[in-house]
Amino acid sequence: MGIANRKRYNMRISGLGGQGVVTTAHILGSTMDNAGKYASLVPFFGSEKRMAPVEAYVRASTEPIYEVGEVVYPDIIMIYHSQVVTHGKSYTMPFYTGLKKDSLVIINSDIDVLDEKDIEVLKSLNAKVIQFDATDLAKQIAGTELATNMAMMGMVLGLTKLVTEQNIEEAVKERFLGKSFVTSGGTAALDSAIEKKFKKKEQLLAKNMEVINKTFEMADSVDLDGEDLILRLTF
Amino acid sequence: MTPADVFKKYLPKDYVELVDYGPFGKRQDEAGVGNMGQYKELLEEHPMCSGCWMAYFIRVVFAALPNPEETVTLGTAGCGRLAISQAAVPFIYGNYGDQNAMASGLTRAFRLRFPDKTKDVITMAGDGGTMDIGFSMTMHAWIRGEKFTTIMLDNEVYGNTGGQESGMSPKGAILKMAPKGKNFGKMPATELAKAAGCVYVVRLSPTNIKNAAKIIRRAIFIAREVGPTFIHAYTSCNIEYSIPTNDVFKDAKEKEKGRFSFDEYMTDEAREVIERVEAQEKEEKKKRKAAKAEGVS
Amino acid sequence: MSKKITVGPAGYMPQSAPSMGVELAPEGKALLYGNIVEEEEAMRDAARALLTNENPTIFPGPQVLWDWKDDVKEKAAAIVELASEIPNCKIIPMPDYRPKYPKIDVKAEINPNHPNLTILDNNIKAAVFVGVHCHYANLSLRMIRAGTDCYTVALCAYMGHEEAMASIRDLHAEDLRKFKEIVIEERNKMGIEWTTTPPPANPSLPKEDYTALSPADYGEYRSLIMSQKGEHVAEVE
Amino acid sequence: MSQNETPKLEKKLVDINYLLKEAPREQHFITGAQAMAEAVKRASVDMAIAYPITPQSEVMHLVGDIYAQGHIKEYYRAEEELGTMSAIAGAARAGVRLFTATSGPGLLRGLEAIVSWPGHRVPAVLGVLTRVVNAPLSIQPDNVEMAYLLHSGIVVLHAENQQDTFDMTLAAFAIADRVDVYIPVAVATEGFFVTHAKGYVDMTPEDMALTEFDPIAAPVPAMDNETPPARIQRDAPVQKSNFMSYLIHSVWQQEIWDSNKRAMKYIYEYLGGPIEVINPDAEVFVCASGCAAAQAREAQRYSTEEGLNVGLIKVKAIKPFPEEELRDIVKNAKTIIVPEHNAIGWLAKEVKAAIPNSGIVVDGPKVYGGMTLPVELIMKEVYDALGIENDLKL
Repeated sequence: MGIANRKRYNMRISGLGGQGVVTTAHILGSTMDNAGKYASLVPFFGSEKRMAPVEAYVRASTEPIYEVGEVVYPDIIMIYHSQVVTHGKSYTMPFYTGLKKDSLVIINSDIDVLDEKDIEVLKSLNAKVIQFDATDLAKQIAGTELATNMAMMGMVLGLTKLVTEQNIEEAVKERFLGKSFVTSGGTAALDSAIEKKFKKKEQLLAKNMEVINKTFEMADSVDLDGEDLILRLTF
Repeated sequence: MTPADVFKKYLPKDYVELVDYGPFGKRQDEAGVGNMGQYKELLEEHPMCSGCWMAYFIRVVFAALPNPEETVTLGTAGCGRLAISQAAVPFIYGNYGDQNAMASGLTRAFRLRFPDKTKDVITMAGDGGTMDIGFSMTMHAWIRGEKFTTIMLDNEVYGNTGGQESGMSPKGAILKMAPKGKNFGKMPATELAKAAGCVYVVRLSPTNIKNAAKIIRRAIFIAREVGPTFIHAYTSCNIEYSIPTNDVFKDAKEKEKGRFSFDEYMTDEAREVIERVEAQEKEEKKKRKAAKAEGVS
Repeated sequence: MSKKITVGPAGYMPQSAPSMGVELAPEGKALLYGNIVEEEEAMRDAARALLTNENPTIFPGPQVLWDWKDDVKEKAAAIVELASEIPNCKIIPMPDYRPKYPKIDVKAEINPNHPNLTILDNNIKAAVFVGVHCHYANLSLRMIRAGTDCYTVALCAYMGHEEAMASIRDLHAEDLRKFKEIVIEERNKMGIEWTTTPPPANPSLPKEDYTALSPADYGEYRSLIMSQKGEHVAEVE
Repeated sequence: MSQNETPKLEKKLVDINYLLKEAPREQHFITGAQAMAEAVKRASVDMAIAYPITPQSEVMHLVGDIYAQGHIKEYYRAEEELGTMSAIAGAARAGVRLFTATSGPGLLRGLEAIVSWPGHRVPAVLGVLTRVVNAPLSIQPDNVEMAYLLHSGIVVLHAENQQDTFDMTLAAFAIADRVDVYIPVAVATEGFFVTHAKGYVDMTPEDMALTEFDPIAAPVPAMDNETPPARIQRDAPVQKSNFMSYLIHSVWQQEIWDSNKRAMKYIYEYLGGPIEVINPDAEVFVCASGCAAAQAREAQRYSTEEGLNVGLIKVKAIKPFPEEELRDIVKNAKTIIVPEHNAIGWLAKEVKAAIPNSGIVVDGPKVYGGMTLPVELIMKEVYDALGIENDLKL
């Protein structure tokens, strides 16, 4: 069963602090909302104040969602930093713990991060692994690695065909041009950092959308029904 | 603290260093606040915010300990324990605000189990843990004359729970749960301590590292022999009071001129102890100097 | 006899061994897969696991790591002797029980608050716990059974551990030597070639030279550090 | 300080099995409070902490006296129950044998600390001299507070009379410090009905005491800098994070309930098992704990005299609860009558949960708020159960 056009997706997003993991979850949420669909988010709760891995969980569906709590058995895993895989910087180890059959893994890295055992397990799960350097793409197109999360989000939405670019654009607008949206202190600080990077918010939005459109293009070119476990995407 | 011979090479370096370069069994001039960063400290990595003045003071406390190998610290909920629990000294975390009650039991039990040994017990809790939720247990431990040291890490706010008003927040401070500003002043912690029978009470903003260390050691030496001692230290929360990381020290200096002006109180009994101990330290220092000179000539 | 306790992973939130009806062995007996057996039977099974499974490892705990009691010296020696007879055996200590911040060095130590990290990262398929206080041994053994496929052996100075595949109680240095002999016997039976070799030393990073550190290394608190006599502090970042 | 001048008394230290089963005994006619204090006197207790509340006060007064006589090394009156229970937790970290006692509202006031004892591995013994929980204020006997202890992980024993109070309190100290248990043990008995009433107690010699507490033989190290490791946090605050397993808190809780379960074999060894049964083949059982068991015992005797096939099940251990033992005994029973001294019927709930056919349980007779439990009330239930005409006007 293909990963695209499913009724329901349970996603686990793992990264390191400051990579916009939680922000992605929020934008994914409102994107689904704009598309007239449903989503629920769970940012991870740990008590330590810094240097910790960050995880967020998103459930996206064409139907109402009742289930709460962290996603223990995901069908999509997004890895924002190769160290999540190589250094076990995630709350569950190994990173694919609980991954379901016919599932999708997106890793922000174009180098070989999976070892034989990982590959063996992922094959047995009939999973697909998409690898691309989202950070580099963000730098090249938006001129800042802070847009890495946009690239990751664009990729997962492009592959799942959950929403249109328009839905995303509205969501990203909301996120950065405001509308009633409360952010945590840390995230607010990050926003101002981004703003410094691009003088104007409109420009910020445009850049983000460029990144997302690019990843949508890349996603279209992907053959998820092929034999290969790992698909490396370039741009 | 020595590893079994055969196992030393199997221990993580972290521990080997603690054994070889740690402050255990060393003097202040060998491993104290004066040369922090030049020996294996008791507290290194911790999860506190960058520029946290509380983390800095806690580090100073551990560097100043006169007898780290025989010291136990107790704490309660709050930012402080995130760092204190990472130190190479036994740390006890009980329930909310009960650190001084636990320390009472612990100190008495130590004295009955080890009548011939000196064991230092120190409670380190925030302003909320010490003066709000733990108030009755703090006061009664003092009133009973329990022989241990109480250190209040006063950041004038509930930092760990997200910035709510505490009894030690200054009047007018606009904080969570005080949306219109706090409408009463700081609790008179040091006055309460004196009234409750603490034999050594200090309020300070720890801007002078050596002075802070001297105070901490005095409090511990006196608690061993005379009775309860209390240190009320300003340990700002640069997040909740949005103090730029670079201005944390400046802020501490300002507070020192204001509501955290230095105040040292002691009973005559306490003074005797200090004079005796510090005279002894001087004497030994002199001896060492002399011995050194011997060696040279 | 059916196995009550087997190698994991037992799953997300497994029942504890005692709640599955496993009881501690009486004096003179041992536990093997949750069943009460003769000590030697348990030792032989454990020996075979340590000889045939990948990356056998011994986790010595505080009670044998630190020189605090008369019997430690001999026990510690016996543990290293045992390790030396198990081909390619590692010694990874559990020096204390405090959660490690920011993250435990899984090559250098194991911690009861997240023991599965060390097991998984080092791909350990057979492990021995010895000298770990019972409470923490039970927590660790249970988490390992829950999340890994590691065969666990508990060598306990007191009453043993229901969660381990093999659990020996009332352990003294001589029992460790007996276990070592059994390991050698089984090894020879299997025709495994091995010359007695102690495990490699702890791989954790080389120590810093504290004497070479300058207050400049002290970062944001630089301004608070008194410079040493004759010391020149050129740069402050 | 004069308190330190009290001389250390010479005592013969003996193993718990000898003390409970073989040591010579002499009969005394004493109150339940005295019985508990006399047990404490013989348990080599290092430290006791007191705070007054009726009807417990009597016990801790007497413990204070035996401290003054030198049977206990340290004793003081704390500020209130939360302070008392916290101080016990602190002292436990130093590796000493501990005792305190409380009642109803005091227990609830100290509950935050008490329910954390098992998780912190505090092997203290807690006397619970039951009393109503206030609103409206009353000091009368009623054991509803015990319901709050049942889900804390603490081992809970329930004494029927003064003799039980003595034996169970002694056993409690031995159970609490077993390396495979090492959690607190509560010994409960009814205020006034037992604490202030006299009964016959066969007591061991005063100059014979339980072997002393061994802080080394423990599942956790004492935090005294004497036992390793030198660098330790024994009971870390645990949160989900990258240096904690998701599982840590749940396996920790499991460990507490496992320890509770492991206490059962010692309850068999020291106290002859968690239940006492009279007439195991009965068709009707009266099942009770604490001083309700005394009333039940009386009712069972009347029934036998009247030729009725009625049995007694006295539940001595409430936690760990004797589920299998109970299932086995009542498998052929028609009715189980559960008389209790509280409004919620917590024992009846436990019994119903333990057996497959909970329909045979009669939830009562129950009295509370200080009322006495007349045997006639139980007899009425017996008659009704057996379909016997009776003109008991109750």
